[in-house]
Amino acid sequence: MPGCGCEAASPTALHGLAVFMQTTLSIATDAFAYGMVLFIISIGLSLTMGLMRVVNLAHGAFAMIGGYIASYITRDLGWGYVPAILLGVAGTIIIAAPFERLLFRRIYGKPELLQVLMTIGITFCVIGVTNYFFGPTLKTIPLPDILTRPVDIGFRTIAAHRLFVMACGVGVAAALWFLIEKTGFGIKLRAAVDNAAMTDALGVRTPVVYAIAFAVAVGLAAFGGIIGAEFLPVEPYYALRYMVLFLVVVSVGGAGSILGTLVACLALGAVDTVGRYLMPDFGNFFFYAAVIAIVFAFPRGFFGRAQ
Amino acid sequence: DTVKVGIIGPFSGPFALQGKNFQAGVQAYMGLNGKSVAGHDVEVVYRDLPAANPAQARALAQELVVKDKVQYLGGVYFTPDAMAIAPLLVQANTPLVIFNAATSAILTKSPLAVRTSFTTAQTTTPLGQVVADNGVKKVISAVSDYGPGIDAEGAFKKAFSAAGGEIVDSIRMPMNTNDFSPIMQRVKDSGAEAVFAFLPSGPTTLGFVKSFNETGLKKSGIKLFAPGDLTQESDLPALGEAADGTLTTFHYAVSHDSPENKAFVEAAGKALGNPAELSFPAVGAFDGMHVIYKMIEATDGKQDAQKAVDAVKGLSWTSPRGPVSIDADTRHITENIYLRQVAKDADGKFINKEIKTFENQKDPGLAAK
Amino acid sequence: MPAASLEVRGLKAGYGPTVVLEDISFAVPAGSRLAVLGRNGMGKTTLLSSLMGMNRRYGGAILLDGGDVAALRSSERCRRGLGLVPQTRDIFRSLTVEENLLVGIKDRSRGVIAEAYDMFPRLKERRRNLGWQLSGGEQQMLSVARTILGRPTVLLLDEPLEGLAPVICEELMAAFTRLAASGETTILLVEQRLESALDFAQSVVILERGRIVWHGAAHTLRADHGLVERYIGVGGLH
Amino acid sequence: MSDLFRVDGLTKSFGGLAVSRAISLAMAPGERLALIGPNGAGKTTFVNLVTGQLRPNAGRVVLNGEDVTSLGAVRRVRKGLVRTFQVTRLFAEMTPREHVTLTVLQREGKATGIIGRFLGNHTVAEEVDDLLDVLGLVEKADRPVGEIAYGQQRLLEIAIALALKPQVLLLDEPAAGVPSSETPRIEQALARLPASLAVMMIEHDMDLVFRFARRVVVLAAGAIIFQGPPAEVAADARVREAYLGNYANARRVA
Amino acid sequence: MTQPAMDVSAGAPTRSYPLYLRDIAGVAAILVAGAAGYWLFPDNLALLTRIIAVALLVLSLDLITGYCGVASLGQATLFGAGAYAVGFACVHGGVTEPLTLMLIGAVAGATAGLAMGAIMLRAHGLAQLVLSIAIVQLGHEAANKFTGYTGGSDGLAGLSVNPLFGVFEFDLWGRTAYLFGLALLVVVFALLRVVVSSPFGVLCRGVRQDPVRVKAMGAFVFPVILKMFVISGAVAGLGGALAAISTQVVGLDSISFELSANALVMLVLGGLGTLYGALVGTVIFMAFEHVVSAINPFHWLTMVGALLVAVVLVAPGGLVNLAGKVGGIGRSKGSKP
Ligand SMILES: Nc1ncnc2c1ncn2[C@@H]1O[C@H](COP(=O)(O)OP(=O)(O)OP(=O)(O)O)[C@@H](O)[C@H]1O
Ligand SMILES: Nc1ncnc2c1ncn2[C@@H]1O[C@H](COP(=O)(O)OP(=O)(O)OP(=O)(O)O)[C@@H](O)[C@H]1O
Ligand SMILES: [Mg+2]
Ligand SMILES: [Mg+2]
Repeated sequence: MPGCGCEAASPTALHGLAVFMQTTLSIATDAFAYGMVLFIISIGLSLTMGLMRVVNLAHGAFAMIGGYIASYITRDLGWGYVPAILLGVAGTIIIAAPFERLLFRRIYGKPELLQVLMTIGITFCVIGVTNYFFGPTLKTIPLPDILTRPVDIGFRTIAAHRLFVMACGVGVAAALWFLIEKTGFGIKLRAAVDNAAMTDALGVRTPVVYAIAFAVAVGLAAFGGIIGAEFLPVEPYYALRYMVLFLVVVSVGGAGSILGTLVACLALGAVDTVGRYLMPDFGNFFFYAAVIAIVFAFPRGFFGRAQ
Repeated sequence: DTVKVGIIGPFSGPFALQGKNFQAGVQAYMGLNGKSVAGHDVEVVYRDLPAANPAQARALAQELVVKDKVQYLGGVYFTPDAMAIAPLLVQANTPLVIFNAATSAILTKSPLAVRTSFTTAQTTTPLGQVVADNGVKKVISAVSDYGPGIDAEGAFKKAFSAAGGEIVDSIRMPMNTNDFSPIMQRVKDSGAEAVFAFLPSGPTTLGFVKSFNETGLKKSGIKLFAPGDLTQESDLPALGEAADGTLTTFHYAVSHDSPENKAFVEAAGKALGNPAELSFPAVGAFDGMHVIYKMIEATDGKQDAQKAVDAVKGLSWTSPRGPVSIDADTRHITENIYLRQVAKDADGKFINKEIKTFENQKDPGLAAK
Repeated sequence: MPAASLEVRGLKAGYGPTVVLEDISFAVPAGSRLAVLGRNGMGKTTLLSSLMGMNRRYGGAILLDGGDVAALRSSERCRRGLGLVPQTRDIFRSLTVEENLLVGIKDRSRGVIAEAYDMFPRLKERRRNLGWQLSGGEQQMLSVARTILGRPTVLLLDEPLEGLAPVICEELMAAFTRLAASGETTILLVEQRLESALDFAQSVVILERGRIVWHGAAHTLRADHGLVERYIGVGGLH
Repeated sequence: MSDLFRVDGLTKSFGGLAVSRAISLAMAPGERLALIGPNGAGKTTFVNLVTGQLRPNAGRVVLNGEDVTSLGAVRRVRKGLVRTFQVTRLFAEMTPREHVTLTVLQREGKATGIIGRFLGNHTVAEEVDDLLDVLGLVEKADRPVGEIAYGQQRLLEIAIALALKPQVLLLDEPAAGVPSSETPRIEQALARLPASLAVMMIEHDMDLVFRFARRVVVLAAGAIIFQGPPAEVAADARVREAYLGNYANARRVA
Repeated sequence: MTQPAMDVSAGAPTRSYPLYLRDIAGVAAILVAGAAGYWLFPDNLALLTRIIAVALLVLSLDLITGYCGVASLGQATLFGAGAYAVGFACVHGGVTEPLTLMLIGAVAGATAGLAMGAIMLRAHGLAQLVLSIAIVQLGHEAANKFTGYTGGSDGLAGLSVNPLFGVFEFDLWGRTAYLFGLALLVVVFALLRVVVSSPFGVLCRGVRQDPVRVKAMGAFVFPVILKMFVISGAVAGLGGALAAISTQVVGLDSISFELSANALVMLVLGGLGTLYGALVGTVIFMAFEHVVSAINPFHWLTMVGALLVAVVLVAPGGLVNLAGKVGGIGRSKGSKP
């Protein structure tokens, strides 16, 4: 454990302080990176839960499908990382489309628990099918060299792909915010969620709006699944393994709020990282105690949409 | 006549890979040794128990015994499940051959339980000497925070201290850790020369090893030692480069060089469909079936659990993992533990390459208790 | 777009298994004004929402300028010119006033919103507020404005004056009258205040237990107190 | 002090918007008061402040000489400060009978018993039948509220409020959505209330207001701009400009 | 004038009280089904006992979710509290009398219910759901940590329970455990029917639909739901106790998110807000799972998933209520100023 460096300013104390500062910065960087990974994987779910009001527990399943496609493209076909991302996202949307038409469409606007039932069912099916076709082993998505290199950020080095993930997180947040808050599509989507029948009566083709929103959410899931695979490796059980994590992060942030999700991811990422550094034995205690504390302080999540 | 054997294992869910290996081991054995023994046909019934769940384990065992009329129970991946089944055995007049569940104490819960896998203490203990032999004085231990992890920590501490080393810090990592960088930061801060790690096979091992590399620990010369769970063969294609050079101790490597193993790997690989999925639970199952066959032979197909168990006490044979025997007192398997290193084989595939053998290791865990 | 005519033939509708309306037939010429009257729970709301396609239809035709829209979903009916101000207002609670108005605009120019603000200056003051924060009357104004911005050729108004201050009621009725007079809109009005309804409408339909029991000119009804007493109840007219 | 109920300097703003500006008002037992005002004047907010759904920024609410400002909504109801909602708030899956029975049981302190029958008590059942009858809800008494017409739901709102035996009753647009043919029911129900009770009604239906109220208070932009007997309301220029418009003239003609 | 069409349904969905006849029939049906299970599947009694234990958990969840509108993904906390209390009392405290152990389980569950309710009622909707998850995860973590008392991930083994009434042993065939469980279920079910049709039960339904309205009726919301949490905790605790006694091992799975999630799935599958739904959902789900996993131990999960999806499509109101409406978590979409 680093010295705290709070005694008199002797040379050793100064050195201790420097080490302490460095460690702190280093942990802070890790916390930030982890938070952004959480963000990029769960933002799609925030969109589905907050804006489409669908508690989509199959979110992880779509992320996983994206991961499998990308893994197939990079490992089996030997193509590059960028086509893997693009085709992974596109492929997942294509695979998800029939789900939307045949299944999800029936649960829009239905009680949350019914949605839970159906999306868990879908998750089970996806897991079963994946296991059947691809086997139960881990699948990796090899990164291009440029992303595997360590990058010197002054006080330490950090893997380039972490920086890449952070940049993606910021980009996605901004784009999504614009789409939802500033465009006509965003307004129609929010209206449809609020009162689908009335929105329809005002001439908005709500099924189309929903289908597009669903595609965006699924695309984001796949995107997150692919570029987050370094942290949450792709395997058949992925969807259930991380379900709680996604659900917690999104809800703490306030479903539907991009800023809220971002803050929640960073906060919980920080608690997790710091907890695991200081007292790893009680890492999970910290995490869930923080969840409870945050919910107590913000019963609607950080920036929950008013209900 | 037909003798039925009920196998309980995680055939679906997050541990499906292990269950699949159970089945592969069983099928490989029956493929190589025939589906009947001493004139008795052997029929295997599989029951799925996806995660540790003692109530369900008990219900499945009961059903297998009472309804399916199996004469032998086998399998069992998790300790609590074995604990739940053990008290039934005497009444059921059925032996239980444990293919995996690795806590020492299970065998004390019933005189009819036999184990053909390993215990964590058994595979870990030789590592203490290995680390010391590598010239390492200060080690930090990082284990997953659950039963086997704690067993591993204890066994390693004891062995390493005995070899004159010092454990500078022990970390217990929550099971669902996704980002290991804070752990690595602690490793860095601890000033240790090496890390002793125990993680159950699966996605977290990948995260751990990657993080170990990414944070520059590997480059800075810190060594990584672990029991073989960390570098299970089925994870190696994914772990690949990241784990290259890691030293582990374990009772079985798929690459083990012997005719018995060659035959086993081929048969089990075929049973799996994808040979890359083969890993240690298969060999536990394979030898478990051997024990069950011997039991059937000894009882001539009659249901007599005590006689069956007595018949295999002290039994020794050559397993794919090397020479093994069943300890007459503990009913646990005595086996070689190998020191292995992750390396590429001739085809450029990553394997656990055996570099040293610790012969005839018993379970030190029981001795401690 | 000029006002459209509306004709309903043998409409039978309800909710789920419940049939509320039966054998409803009437016609409204383009540009005219029809009041739908009837006691509490007689099916007035059900009639308007059935015209809009928001509940279950068992049979019958709804002809808009001669084209049957009965099989279309409500968004398509809206695009063909039907517009509804529902009794429950159905403001989008989580959208701001301005966003509420934007939902109904079909052509993309946001400039038209100014029209709504001209009609209800109060809304302009509250334009950044969320729907749920509005007072009851403000919600009503918003609901009316939102539908009118869609430029319906047949406008269905379900008790639009409910909860509005008398000054505003007057202005609103005047606005409706102007709208009808402009020849751009045919209006169906459900209204509890008989007087306002009769002042406004040219013809009247009275519903009782889901059927049309009287159909005629407004002045006939006004003149016949017996009729009013029978179908609307005492206290209808002062 | 003869006031049954009094508010002093009640003030509330949402962000920058002052919705109640130092409203002071007193009601004596037996008072029949109408609160009118343009849309968004702050009438519902006033009711929310009085009944405890909202906390005021400043000011006091006094009932029977007791300062209830710090009490929560539930305690105020138990002390007799009862309201109806402008937009009905009912249990969509329950029947009117269940609504009223539950309310009566609650008033009697029997609503949280885990043994005992819900509809088994005869005196309660009689009272419930009586209330449903007064408001003309007998016919729909056993249908889920979600399936009865809005106007009838409004009547049920009032039945629930009456079942609480209030001392001060605040009715937020009780007649909105109730057809004029049914408004007499509301008036009848109100007429049967004990004389000791103070009733405040918010309404945009001026006919009803003028028939009901002995005193009219006009609220505009969060402040009281007029109070006095109904006869004088229509004469006040400010009220006419802010609220009534031509109504006064129209009425004379009618 | 002909009778208007809408009168056809006028009297249809009325609820008639008292429902005593229906309740007695319900209890009788459980008894008959239970006896049938005993005779038809004498070799699966351990499974049937497990179903009963889980049914108690699902019933307890129905109390707070179906009746009060508080969805929980952490109900196993209460189940686990009961199970571990029993395990602890038996292994470390030397209590071996089964009825005493059941009582201990119920009290532990009720206490846990009180604490859990007090925490969960701080929030609403999703945040509330997340609180429940956090609570069960903390409980799980604690059970994992305090190895000395709970056995950690190896489980708390070695419960040796006396024969019931000194006569009937909890043995391999599980007859005692099953019949005991069945009796327990019937008693609990009958008591719960009384509770949910009492004024308190109706008030809870009111809270589920619109808490603001309940407050305006002069009733406090918090203590009402908290009370239901305590009752719910006792029921779940009994379930945990039954599981512990019949299995003689308590594992971490008894206080896990997975078990909680399964309970919720079974409840929604059967239908919310009727105690029958909880029972039907549990039996169907577990029986289905058992059968398909025996048929194909490797890929049965797909079948279970398909079952869930099919139920949503065919019977969105839950299996007991094929044609009925869905209760939902019941948060009213009404205004909350
Ligand atoms: N969702 C529903 N399900 C079943 N029946 C309904 C539903 N909504 C309304 N009804 C029934 O339909 C009939 C007509 O209701 P409707 O709301 O159309 O009446 P209304 O004439 O508009 O009454 P009001 O003047 O009170 O608004 C009523 O008897 C009512 O009980
Ligand atoms: N929570 C809130 N946040 C912001 N503004 C609010 C909120 N609640 C009410 N308002 C605003 O306060 C003003 C007064 O609202 P209130 O509901 O009291 O009006 P009212 O007099 O009852 O009107 P009406 O007769 O139309 O019902 C309105 O302009 C409304 O938009
Ligand atoms: Mg209506
Ligand atoms: Mg108001």
